[in-house]
Amino acid sequence: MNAHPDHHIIVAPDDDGIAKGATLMEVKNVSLSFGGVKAITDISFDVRKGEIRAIIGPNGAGKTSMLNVINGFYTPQVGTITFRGQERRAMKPHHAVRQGIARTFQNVALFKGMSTLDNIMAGRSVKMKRSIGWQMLWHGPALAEEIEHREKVEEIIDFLEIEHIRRTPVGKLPYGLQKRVELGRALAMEPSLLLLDEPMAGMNLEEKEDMSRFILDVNQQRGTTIALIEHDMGVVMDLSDRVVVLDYGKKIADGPPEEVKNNQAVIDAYLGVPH
Amino acid sequence: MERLHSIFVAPFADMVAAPDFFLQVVWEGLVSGVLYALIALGFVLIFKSSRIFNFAQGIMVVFAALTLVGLHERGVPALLAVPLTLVVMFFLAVAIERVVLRPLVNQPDIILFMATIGVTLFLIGLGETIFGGENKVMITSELGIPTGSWIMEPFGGFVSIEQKDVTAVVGAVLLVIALLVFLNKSKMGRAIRALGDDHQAALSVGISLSTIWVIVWFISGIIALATGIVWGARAGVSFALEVIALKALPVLMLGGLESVTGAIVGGLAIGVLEKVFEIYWGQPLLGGNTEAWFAYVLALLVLLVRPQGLFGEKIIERV
Amino acid sequence: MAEAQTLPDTFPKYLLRNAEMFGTRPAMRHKDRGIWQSWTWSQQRDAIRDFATGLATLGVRHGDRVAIIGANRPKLYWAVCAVQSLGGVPVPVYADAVADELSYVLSHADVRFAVVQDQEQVDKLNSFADRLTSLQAVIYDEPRGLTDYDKRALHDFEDVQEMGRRAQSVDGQVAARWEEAIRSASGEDVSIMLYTSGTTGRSKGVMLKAKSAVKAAQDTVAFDRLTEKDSVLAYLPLAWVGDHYLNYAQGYVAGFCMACPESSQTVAQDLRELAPTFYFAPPRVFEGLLTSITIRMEDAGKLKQRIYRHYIEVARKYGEAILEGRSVPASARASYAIGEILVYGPLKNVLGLSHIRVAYTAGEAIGSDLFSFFRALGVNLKQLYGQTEAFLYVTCQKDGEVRSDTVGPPAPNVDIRISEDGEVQFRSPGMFSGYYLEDEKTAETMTPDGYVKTGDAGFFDTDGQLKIIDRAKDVGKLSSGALFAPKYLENMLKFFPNIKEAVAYGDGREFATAFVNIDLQAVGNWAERNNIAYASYQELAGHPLVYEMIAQNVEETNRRLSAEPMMAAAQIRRFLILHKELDADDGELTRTQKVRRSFVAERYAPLIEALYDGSTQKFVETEVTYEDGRKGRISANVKIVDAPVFGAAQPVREAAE
Amino acid sequence: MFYRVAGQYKTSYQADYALFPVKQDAWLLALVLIVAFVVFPLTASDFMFRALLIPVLIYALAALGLNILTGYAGQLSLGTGAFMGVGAYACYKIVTIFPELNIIVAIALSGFFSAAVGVAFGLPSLRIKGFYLAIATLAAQFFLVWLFQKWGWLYNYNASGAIQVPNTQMFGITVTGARASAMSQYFVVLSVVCIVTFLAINVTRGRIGRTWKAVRDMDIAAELVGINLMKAKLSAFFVSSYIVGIAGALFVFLWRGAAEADLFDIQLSFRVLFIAIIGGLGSILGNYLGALLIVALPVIIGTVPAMFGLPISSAMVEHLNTMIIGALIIGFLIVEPHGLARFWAVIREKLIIWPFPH
Repeated sequence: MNAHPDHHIIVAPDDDGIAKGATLMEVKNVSLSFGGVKAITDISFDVRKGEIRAIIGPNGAGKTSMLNVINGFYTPQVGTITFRGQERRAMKPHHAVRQGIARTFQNVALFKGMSTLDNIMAGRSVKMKRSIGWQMLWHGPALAEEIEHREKVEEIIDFLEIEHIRRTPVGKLPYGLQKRVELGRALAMEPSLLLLDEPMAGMNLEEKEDMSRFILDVNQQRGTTIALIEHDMGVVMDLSDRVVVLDYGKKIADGPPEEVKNNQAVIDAYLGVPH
Repeated sequence: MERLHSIFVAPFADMVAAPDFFLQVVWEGLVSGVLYALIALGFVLIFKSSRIFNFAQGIMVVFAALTLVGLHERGVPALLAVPLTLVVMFFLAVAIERVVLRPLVNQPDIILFMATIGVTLFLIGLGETIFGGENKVMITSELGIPTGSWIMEPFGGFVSIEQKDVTAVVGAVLLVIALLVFLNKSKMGRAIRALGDDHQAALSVGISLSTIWVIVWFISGIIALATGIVWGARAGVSFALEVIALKALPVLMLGGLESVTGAIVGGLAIGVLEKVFEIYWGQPLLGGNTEAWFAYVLALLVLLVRPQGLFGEKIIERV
Repeated sequence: MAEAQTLPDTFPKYLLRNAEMFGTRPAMRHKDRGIWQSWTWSQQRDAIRDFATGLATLGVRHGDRVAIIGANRPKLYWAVCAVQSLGGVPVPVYADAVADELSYVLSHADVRFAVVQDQEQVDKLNSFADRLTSLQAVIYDEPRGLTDYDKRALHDFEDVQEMGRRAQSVDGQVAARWEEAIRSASGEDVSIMLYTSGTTGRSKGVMLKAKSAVKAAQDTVAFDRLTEKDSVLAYLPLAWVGDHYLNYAQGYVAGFCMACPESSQTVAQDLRELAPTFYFAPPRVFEGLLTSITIRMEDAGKLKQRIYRHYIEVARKYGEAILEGRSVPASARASYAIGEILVYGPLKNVLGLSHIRVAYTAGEAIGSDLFSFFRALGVNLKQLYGQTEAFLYVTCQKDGEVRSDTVGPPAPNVDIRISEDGEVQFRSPGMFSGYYLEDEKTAETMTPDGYVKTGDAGFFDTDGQLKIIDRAKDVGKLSSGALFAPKYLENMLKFFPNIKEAVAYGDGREFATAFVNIDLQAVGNWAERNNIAYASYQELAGHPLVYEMIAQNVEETNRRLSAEPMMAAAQIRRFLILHKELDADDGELTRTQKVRRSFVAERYAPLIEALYDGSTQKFVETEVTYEDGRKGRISANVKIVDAPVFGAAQPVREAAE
Repeated sequence: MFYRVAGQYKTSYQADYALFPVKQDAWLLALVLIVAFVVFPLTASDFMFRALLIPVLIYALAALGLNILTGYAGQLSLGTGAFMGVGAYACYKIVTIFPELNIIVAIALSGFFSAAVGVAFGLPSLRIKGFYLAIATLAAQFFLVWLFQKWGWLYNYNASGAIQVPNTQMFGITVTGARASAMSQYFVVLSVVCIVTFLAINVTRGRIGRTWKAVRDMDIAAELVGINLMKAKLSAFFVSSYIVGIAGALFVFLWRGAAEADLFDIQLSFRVLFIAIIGGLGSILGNYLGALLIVALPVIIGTVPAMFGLPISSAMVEHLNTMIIGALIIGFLIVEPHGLARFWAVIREKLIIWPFPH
């Protein structure tokens, strides 16, 4: 018999001592190229704590490359990234995770052979510490740790309303649900900064609305700072506090949604006006 | 100091001191290398066209040779036995396409790889059940392959070159040329090459996937027979060859799984290097028989520097 | 019977008793966070005490009405008991009620507080908050999405509990006084107000006295020998009398464990995990189960199908006899035992019915095949007949004396009579004390000598069991003067798995006709197996082969009707398959999924005309409400088909032509 | 049908994480254990122990080790035979250097040597992926076997070049060497296998197991959720090679009694790989089913025709055996690419939802 569970443990990011609204991350003069092909050229912008920051732009504008730079997957040739006051250029992606940056992927990158529960639990690997010796015995500290994290993960499952697919191998899930599981895995990392790579790509209208609601809830209830990439302008405008617009690897606008929406350069980029 | 000398100085001194012997060693290595390259070639063809890591390629060599010899033993004239063996190899290709590839299409790579190991075992069992497990002698002279040897005398020493080895090298070169012509000039050949990149594109040429697979496996069968004859002539025909056939793997790793050039260069390089290493380092310093592992360790070392192999294209990871 | 006198007469009194008697036994479970979170009776008492004292701090007083809105959640059930413990009156409301309905009930009941499940309900309340001046505070269970709401009159359930705990720690006597208030409470107080959904008109608040409610529950708990070792899954709307009675009232009286499902989508799964011992489901649920069993078995291999059919046949022959302990040949008993291993046991296991001791169905007539099927498997399924006004039980069947076409003899201590015009009337311990604020309606429903009019037409058959034909006011006459009982026809049609819903017409007409709704699951599956492509319900409903199939069902119905002297004249001559599913959102069904016949008749008047004017098809356009509340229009050419009739009815048909 | 899961609900995570959340599974395992620990010892002949039971257990253990690397962590290995050899030679050296040491301790220690060698050959996995990695394990395979032949110290410079297992005792009973009885050896093997299996199950279902599976399913994503690929891969090599190593030690010390380098050739690697694949990659149970099949098959092929009066020469048995195993592998891959374990899982699932087909 359990004591009755506390329903209000909200998995919140570590308190990083940065006040809401202050700069959480700053990208300064970043350029990235692959074998001479420029993907990003001299881009600077910042992300403030507690906001939803959108990075938009037409296909091939360098949005995903930008995310890859932020979470350490690519190392820019020029420029720096300052996250929580620490400046860096090169680092391994798993270091980024330890610093509090989590992300999702444009084409869902889940562990297909594992269940929803295991996928989200995998997101907590970094926070689990018990050694292989305890793991072998299972009962005792390893189990206690497993349960401690399971409780957190169950909260996320509850939050994302995916109880009914808890034990389903994610490979068998429809695309929209996979996206949700992936968001769950990122949340499990309790990030300070959550990067979402086209969270609504390939979704129908209803799924998009659901996903928007989850993103807003994550931002409001958990206070997680979010930087997201979207191709679809409409959703982003409703969702985000500030928007950066990229085109051909260059920044062409930056500001609140209404302002960006009326920017001539942005309109041209989206209409495909030749440069 | 002595040890360092024996590793880094003495072998080279020996090479220079007896250049004729060194040439002989290189030649022997080259001939083995040609055979490695041939096996690897059959392998690359299959990998390019169907993404299958065909472990059975080595055993197809033995199976082809065994069939040839077996048919001859049963009274079939040598020159008739060759086309008959080709017929057998053709049906083998058809059978593999029907029984193995078709039902397993779209399975993960490792599953297909395992299936080819299954094919390997099946062929070994089948060959032994039909033709018996004992060693056999290749019907070299019956096939009209010269068996004498030429003695040459460079640098004042002498080098012995067996005529059947020369035949093997010449035959292999002709085979490779024919293959390259086929791949580059014929419609079917282009389809096969395209298949490696894009199934849809290949299909748009208008040839069914099944047909392409049968043809590719059959070509591999032809190469296997050629390899089998040459190899059998050198070492006899038995399933012990299987272990040597495994050497196609490091050759491939070295050359890159998809490169025809890589297979040839890799094969020759490994053939020569392992022989030279064995003679000048292995036997004097390590107790010999280093050919058992040299190729693998070499390939491993190369891969550590270039994970995609010498001729493979650089892999850029994307998310 | 010394003990009987000391038996509690309110549910909070039972709470205190259970916490003492069954302190460590489970009282409540909830599938949440992947496991069955459980609370013992003493934990449940503490949770309720904390909430109740918190409510008191917020100002809930004796007699206050408190709305309870949401799905089956432990906290909402606790709220019910907490409100009762303060002498307040809980008013459960259907969670899927639209804002209009909700606003009517809340303002009619003059509620001062509301305990709701989540943001959805809070939003609904907010949409008419300006009109609802009496509402002082809203308490919610799930905080999700409510972060940015104005919190002045909005409280988290657990915060209220915390308030209660604080009040208790500040004043050590609070808890004791709370218990004392419960012990001294009167059984004459209103225990709960249940709003009947009603097939016509606005819903009415049925007031039930604590004493009566408890007495009724005590009777049926004894009748079915329910104990603290039993368990139930509470999955029906908690505003419905059935849920409140069967799970809440009986649960408190017997001290058994109530379990709440994880969500409405997982009820089947949860039922299977939990395997309760007491189960209630309306006939449509059993029908759905049978349909899904049949469909799933159709995909099974040949051998399995043969085994299945063989042993189901064995069960049909002997199962009920074995269940009722009648004598059966030893060979049949052996065969049934093998069937139990191979088929019945596994089947009950998969459905979550393995541990059922008592199961009831009610609300609608149940087909005899359907009813027997489950009984033959060894599920002790029985029927009861009841009403909100009776606090459920009017009749119920005893173990071993069960029939599908009757609803059983009067329940313990219930007195039933049939009025002169055929209406069933009753007097019972659980009887309601009146409709809230609607004395004239109460008077209309009661006879001068204190019986409740049920509004149902029925009669006692020879062995003393009650048989219900239809709503009394719905029973009509054909123009020939022959009896026309629409529900009776509809039920016969609905017993076919392909027919989900039927609406019969014929009162004052020359002959009977019907609208049919096909069962999308059953027919869809059939279509799939026969390679019939369809994009929508509408397309499938209009398919000629579907019409053919339904025509066979109607023909079979007519053949059966022709065998019953009283009903033979009312055979169905013409029918059509409706182009849309009847839907509660469009007002065509009640929230409890009963057809509103007159509303449907009005809405589809042109179709009814077409049924009688001999046309073979009719174009109609209909407004529909989508799940999210948006409206749209759909249109269709509905085909109308003649059906053959049998026996005595033949001449009428010629006359009609 | 026999799996009645209704009413088996969990009220705590502890219960949810039980080794067998479903009662019937626990009963089934209890039954298997009773057969293994009681019924077989009472009924089996020496032939049965030596030809069937002991090798099945040892092969299953080796396959379990390989499965952790290939099935769970997704790193293909073709060098299992050589790693078994490392375990066997290490154990031999430990026993000769410390003759007083309990044989079980010696076996447990020898695993660390194979684990260390495994990690060394696993290092390339950080750079090389997929089939290319197979070359690293092949290099290990051929190099190590060559080393077993050439490095006389390993076999105490025996003239024969072979290692000979000495007689050792445990609790006064001879368990290794020529004088050991089949049954005592069986019990030792069975106990070791049971314990290792239990520990392996625990590791694979917890954090580390998840880490391995994540690397297997998508290594880039694994890295981006903060998993250290190097740690994950090397720990898989370590654990895998450890288990393979003690399987190798058991192989020589409690079954073969003596060994030459050739015993650990690539054929052995393949046999273990087949067991893992036919049994089912990414499963623990599969290793036992696979081992049973691969070990029992030649025994069956050898005895069945004789029972029908069709004597077959032993060479022919071997040929047929090879052919049938080849055909079986292909057949299994086509019918159920995920092996016998999945096959059982499907049957179990069918029993649970019986009589429904899905």
